[in-house]
Amino acid sequence: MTGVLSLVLWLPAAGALVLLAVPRERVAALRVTALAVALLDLAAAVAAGAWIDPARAGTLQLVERVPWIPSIGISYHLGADGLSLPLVVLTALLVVLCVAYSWRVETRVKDYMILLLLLHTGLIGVFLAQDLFLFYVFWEVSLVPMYFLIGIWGGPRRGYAAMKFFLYTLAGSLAMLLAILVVYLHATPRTFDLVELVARRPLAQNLPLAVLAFWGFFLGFGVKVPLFPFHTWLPDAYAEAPTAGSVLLAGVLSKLGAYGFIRIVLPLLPDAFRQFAGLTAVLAVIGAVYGGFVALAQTDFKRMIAYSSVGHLGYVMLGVAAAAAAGGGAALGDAAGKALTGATLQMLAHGIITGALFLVAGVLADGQARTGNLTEFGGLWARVPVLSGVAVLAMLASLGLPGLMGFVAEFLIFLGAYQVFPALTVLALVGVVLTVAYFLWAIYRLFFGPLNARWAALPDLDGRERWVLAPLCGVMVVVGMYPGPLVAMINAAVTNILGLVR
Amino acid sequence: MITLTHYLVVSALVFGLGLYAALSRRNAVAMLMGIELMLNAANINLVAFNKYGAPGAMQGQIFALIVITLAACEAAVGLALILAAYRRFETTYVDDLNLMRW
Amino acid sequence: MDLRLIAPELWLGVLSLGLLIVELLTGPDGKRLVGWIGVIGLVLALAPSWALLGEPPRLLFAGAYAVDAFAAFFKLVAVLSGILVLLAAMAFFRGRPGGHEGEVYTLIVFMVLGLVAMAASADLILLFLVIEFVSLVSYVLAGSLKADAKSSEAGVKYFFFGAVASAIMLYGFSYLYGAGGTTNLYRLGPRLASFPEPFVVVAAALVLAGLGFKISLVPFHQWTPDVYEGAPAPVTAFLSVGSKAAAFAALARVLYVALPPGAWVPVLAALAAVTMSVGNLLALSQQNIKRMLAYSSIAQAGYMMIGVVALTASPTQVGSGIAAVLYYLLAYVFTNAGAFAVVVAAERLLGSDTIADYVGFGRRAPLAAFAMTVFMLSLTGIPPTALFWGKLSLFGAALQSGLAWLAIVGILNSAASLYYYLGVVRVMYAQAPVDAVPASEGALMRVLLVVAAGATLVLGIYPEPFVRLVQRASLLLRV
Amino acid sequence: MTGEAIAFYVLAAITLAAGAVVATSPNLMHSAVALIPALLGVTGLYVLLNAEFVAGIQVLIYAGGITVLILFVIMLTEGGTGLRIRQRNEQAAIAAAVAAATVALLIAVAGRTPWAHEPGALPSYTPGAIGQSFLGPNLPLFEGTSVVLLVALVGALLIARKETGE
Amino acid sequence: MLLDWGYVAIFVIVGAGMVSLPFAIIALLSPRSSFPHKLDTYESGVEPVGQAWSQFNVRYYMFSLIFVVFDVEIIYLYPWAVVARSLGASAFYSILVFLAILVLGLAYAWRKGALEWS
Amino acid sequence: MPWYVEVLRAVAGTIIIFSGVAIVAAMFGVLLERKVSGWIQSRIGPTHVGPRGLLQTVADTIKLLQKEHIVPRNADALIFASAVVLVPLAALLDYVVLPFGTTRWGPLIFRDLNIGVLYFAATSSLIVVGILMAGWGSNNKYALLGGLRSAAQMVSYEIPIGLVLITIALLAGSLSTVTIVTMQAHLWFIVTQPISFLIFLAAATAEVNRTPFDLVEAESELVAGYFSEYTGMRFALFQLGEYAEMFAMAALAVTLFLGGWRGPVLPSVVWFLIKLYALVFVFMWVRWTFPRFRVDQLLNFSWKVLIPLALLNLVGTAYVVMVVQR
Repeated sequence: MTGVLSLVLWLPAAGALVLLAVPRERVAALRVTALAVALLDLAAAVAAGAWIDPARAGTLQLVERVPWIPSIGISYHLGADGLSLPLVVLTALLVVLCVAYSWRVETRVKDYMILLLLLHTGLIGVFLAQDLFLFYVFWEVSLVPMYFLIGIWGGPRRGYAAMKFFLYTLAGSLAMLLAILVVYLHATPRTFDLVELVARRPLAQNLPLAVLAFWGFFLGFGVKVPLFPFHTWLPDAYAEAPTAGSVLLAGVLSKLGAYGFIRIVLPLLPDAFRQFAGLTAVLAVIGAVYGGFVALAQTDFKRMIAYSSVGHLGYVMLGVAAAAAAGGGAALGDAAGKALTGATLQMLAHGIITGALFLVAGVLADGQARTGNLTEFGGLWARVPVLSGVAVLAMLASLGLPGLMGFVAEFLIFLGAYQVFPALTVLALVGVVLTVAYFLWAIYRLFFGPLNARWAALPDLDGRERWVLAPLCGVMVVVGMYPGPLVAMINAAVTNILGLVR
Repeated sequence: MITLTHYLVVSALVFGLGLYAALSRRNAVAMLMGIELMLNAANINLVAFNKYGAPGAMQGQIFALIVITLAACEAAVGLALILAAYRRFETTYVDDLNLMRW
Repeated sequence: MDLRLIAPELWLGVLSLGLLIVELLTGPDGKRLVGWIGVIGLVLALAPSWALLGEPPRLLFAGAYAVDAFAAFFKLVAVLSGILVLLAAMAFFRGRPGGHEGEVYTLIVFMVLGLVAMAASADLILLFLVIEFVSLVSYVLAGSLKADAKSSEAGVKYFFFGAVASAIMLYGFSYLYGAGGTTNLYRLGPRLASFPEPFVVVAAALVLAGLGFKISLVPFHQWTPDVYEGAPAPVTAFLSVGSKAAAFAALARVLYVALPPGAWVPVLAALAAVTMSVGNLLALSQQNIKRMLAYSSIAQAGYMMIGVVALTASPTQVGSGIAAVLYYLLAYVFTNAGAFAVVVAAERLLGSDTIADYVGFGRRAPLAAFAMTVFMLSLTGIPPTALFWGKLSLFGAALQSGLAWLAIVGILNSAASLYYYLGVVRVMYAQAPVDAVPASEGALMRVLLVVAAGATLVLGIYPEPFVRLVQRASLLLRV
Repeated sequence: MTGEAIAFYVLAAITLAAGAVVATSPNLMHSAVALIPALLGVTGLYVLLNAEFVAGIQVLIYAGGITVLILFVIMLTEGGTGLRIRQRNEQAAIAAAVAAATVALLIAVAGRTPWAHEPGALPSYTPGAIGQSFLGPNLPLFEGTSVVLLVALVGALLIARKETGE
Repeated sequence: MLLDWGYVAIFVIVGAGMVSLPFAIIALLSPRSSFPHKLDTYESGVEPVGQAWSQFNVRYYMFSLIFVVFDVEIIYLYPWAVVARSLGASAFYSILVFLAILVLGLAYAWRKGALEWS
Repeated sequence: MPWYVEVLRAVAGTIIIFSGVAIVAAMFGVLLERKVSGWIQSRIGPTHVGPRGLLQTVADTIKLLQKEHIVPRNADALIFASAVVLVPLAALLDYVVLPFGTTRWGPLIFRDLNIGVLYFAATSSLIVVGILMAGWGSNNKYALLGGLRSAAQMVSYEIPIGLVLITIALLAGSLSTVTIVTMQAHLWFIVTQPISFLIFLAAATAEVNRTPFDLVEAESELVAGYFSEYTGMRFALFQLGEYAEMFAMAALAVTLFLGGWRGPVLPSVVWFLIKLYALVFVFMWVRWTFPRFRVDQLLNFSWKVLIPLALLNLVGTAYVVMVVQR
């Protein structure tokens, strides 16, 4: 069944066009339309998931391929496998929740919704593109709406944060563009098609160039993840973005980088990646530990989540790096598979969990509390039990409590990575400890202790907010308890990719 | 014996004088005169090359004629601009035309 | 001779002379008629230019004039930019008394004629004549807004930089003639190949001064900010797209056909790097939108030079470098002309060309602001806008010619340029409108903006036909 | 020393001396007037190079036309009042260095390049040859020139004439 | 052919000498007086007022401008004129176009009042 | 011929032409002018010096030689002095290409340059520069204004003259003055080109008519135009330049339209002089008969009448020569 992926991809963009025609005064109509579009898209994504044959989750399915710019070898090539499909569904889900959550946005609703839907298309496109060029285009396209979302609806320092975000990512992605060009120019016949490129691996015989290309990709994806030295845009952007923006930034945008490493760098430049896998792992671990320490020092809820993201994404990258390092050797094949599966699962888990956390933080900051300062809270458990419960659940999931989604992912990562980078993995566990520390402390500061009189009238989650958070909590628990099918699907995909590496 | 090189040297010197005038003068009209010297220097080259390098065809001399023509047009337009600026700024000293930073 | 081969030139000549007559016959209220005739005439000029794309390459007038797809492509570019600029000028003059409206329209069409001829000239004399012709028209246009002292200043400054540059270039031409014994580019090439390198380098450097001036190559760029700021905005648009495109065409033909590749190639590469860096660096701090666009256009010239260098560095694989420049120029025409059209609109609506005054523009003139966003993204090189593909092909050409460092410099610059391009967008949208009364850009301006922004997007979303076009056009006539 | 050589050196000396006055005289009017001997010196060089038609045009256009324009403009603007004003800008020293370097470079290149040193035979009647060329292969130049002249005229008048409202 | 111009050169040199001759005679013959007022600028007998170097009407420039353009046009007609007989009708039409374009310039100047001495 | 003979010939020729012009054109011309003006105004003109006043100009010249020459205090001495040399020299340079007659060895001409009429146009265009220099150098308002006016007028009339020169060159197929005369062996060009002749006459009148002739005595106008400040012999040199130019124009008209030196019976030089003086007489006649033009009328006449007419005439001639006659 071809076409379904295109439907998933373009539905939001079409919805944006429809919104363009709605007068800007009709706020309710705008919101409802946007939500309807997002829901339809989620349905389509789930439908696409249903179409996929789980037995062949390792190979691309639902492939669509039409020439786009044949004169330079670019085609409109979409495809989904066990790696990308969960991410697509995650994206669609988070967008639905964001739209629903954003009911409270009052200013320039029309522009807001349009940008959100455009962002949606861009993100989905990145996960579905099987042509380097298409990939790059969607990658860049997703930047612009996010820039506006931060820049217009963000916090007090939104201008600075938006510009910093855009500048960092653009610099990185231009480096990636260079890498893409290097690969392209050495392919015969010249093509940007990822599948063909992976099959031929044009730079296999030319290690120096492969290294150059690797660094291009590394910068592009590393900034996006973000890896340790490139992470400085992240706290500003996460903290200043409007809540929906933070959710998507943390939930989806940060996955783009890791996804790129897995989807492109690993199969395309395995030798070069292997050469620098150690370095990548070191950076990842530094990120994990550093993120933990800094998160510990934060007083702002959103900033704390932001730094915790740096840490969690460090685990993801540790897994990817381990897979890259192990990739070639048959001995470590199993470890590589575990690490990579764990990394992918961690991406999903982080998306769900951090999304939930940001939503909770948003409820506090955008709602009546009007602040995200942890030190000003306290004793909320009694006052707002539902909110507190959701928050605690998410935090526990995030710190890796067994039975919740985060645990499965982290466990797999460490299991795999330990066989490849034992010392580093142990070091990374320091990060886990830190995570436990700051989350518990945060739970304490927020929900226990004496109730600050200011919050005496703080309302609990209203109906809409409950509906928004409920699916996330559900996923956390369900996947945590019963990860089997999802893990199997992802495992099939990464095994396939690792198979290509060999 | 006067050779091509003699002419080229004279032309280079005239060019240098013109360039110096065009770059160092403050007065617009004086700069224009420097430009005219530069054009003349090029014309000496063209005519000299026509005799020494490429006789037969008259391209060098024709080029020189075209250059003279264009010099006249350039002078006409340039001086008109100078006059227009003079009406506005009451000066023909180029560095006094400084509404915008140079 | 087959008149079809010079049909665009003939038609433009007739058109421009006819416009002058109409200008003379109409009263002060009838000048818009001149503009409309000009627009229609230019649109009609597209057809014969298009037809020439398929002609087998050949030389006319004893080798002085080339008819090839390359020249035909630049005819199209020149005419297109002429149409856009003429429309912008008409919007500019709407309700603005005096100002030599009719003459400006006429001169714009004359300039299109010059640009059309510039890309096709294959003879030093003709080339010089045409370059000077274009220069003369531009000096006049830059200074044509006599009610504005800045325009006068711009005219004078432009004139002096231009005149010095063309005098230097002429000296270079005279050396080329002396060495080759001919003024024909195609006959010069083989003869220069046997000439000592220092000579060729000096001659090339002198020639580069003149053409570098037109394309605002550092260090011949000093005129750019003042002239861009002072000249009437539509004229500035024309300088930035029309003149620049034609100058690149001339440069490509001279470098490729006449000058043997040699020591000056790395020099040119260095100039390209310096040009984009200087342009971007200075653009960062600009307050005035026209000045910002001026420095931006310097930087853009630097990017385009990458293609020229790539073309000369690997003459065997000429396709990629030249095609990249061509695509870039085509995209640049719509993008930059569009950006200046927005400047025109903003000048009318806000009475200012200071970037800070664009606050609330997104609300007051949503279409113009949206178009400006598209143009700014395009100038930065973000997909799916036109210049993205241009940059892509330029960097690709650089990589292919072994100039990876140049591509890297280009990429760093692109990233830096985001700051000031996006700054405009940010001001337009990100801040609360001070005075959010919606204002109308005017029907003409709206059409212009839709066309320019639409073309920028189409070139970005579906570049295939245009890629094919430039690949065909990059086959410069070789003899 | 042949007559040609004497003539050459005399003419070169006139051209350069007058050119130096043009480039450096603090009196604008003197610069403009010195332009005339400089141009006439160049005219003499054209004659030595058997380009008498170009020489005639040089006198007619340059000395009789462009110089008149320049004199007019000097008289219509500050003119001699400029005597009291500094005539050189701050970059004069740099300009001198640039010009000197350029000259040195050009002379070095001109001196080292293996030019054809034997004068060739030009057509016996240059105006005729030029006319044939203009109406033959160089027709685009010929017609193009008229357009250039037209545009220069239109443009210069547009710039120079006073606004009606001014 | 250079001989012709040798003659012209001698004509110029000797001629300049002859024109300057009266100055020598003046130096010998003319009287000197030290009456200071005679060095005054002549202004119809009254004391000179202000600088002579003041600005005049831009109209002078307009005329010389049109003159230069037409003067340049004429230089293209000289070479044409001498070969016109040997060329055919096509050359006539070439020159007709050339002149027509310039006449347009004259018409422009005329219509815009540049030829009026007001 | 050995080179020194050539040089001697050239020097001798130069001296002869200069003296000849000074005597035949300037001195005699001034006298003639005064006589003609007297005749037209029913006066007698100069009578005292010499028989019937014939030596009047000689006396004037001697008087002028004795006058002190004054450089005004504020004048630009260098420019002031060079203008005096430039104007008469430029006027006299015209005579290089004027053929006065013919002899057994060839035409009587200083040098028959192959760009003859172009040379003539070029050298006479230098006079304008001299006049501007004189007007400027004096540092006198009247002189400067006069110089600017004269220059504007002169340049305006150079164009119709140039167009006429081209029309004739077209007919003759050459720029050489001797060839032009030769081509009139059967038919004077005045017959085929009457309009050209009239245009030339009108333009030349205006061109040489650059200051009122009655300024010799400075009677009716106190301000002499660009040479107000020139005294003594310098003043005389300007007069020489003006008369030389007028005679050169007349001589050129003779060469272009009236068959040059050609004529039956009488020696060629005599024919030439007869035609020359006839034309000079016409110049003077016109001058003293017609009311003086205003400046605006003068300029309009050139641009709006003479130049369009000359262009039309040129195109018509070209049509006949290049299309009809082939």
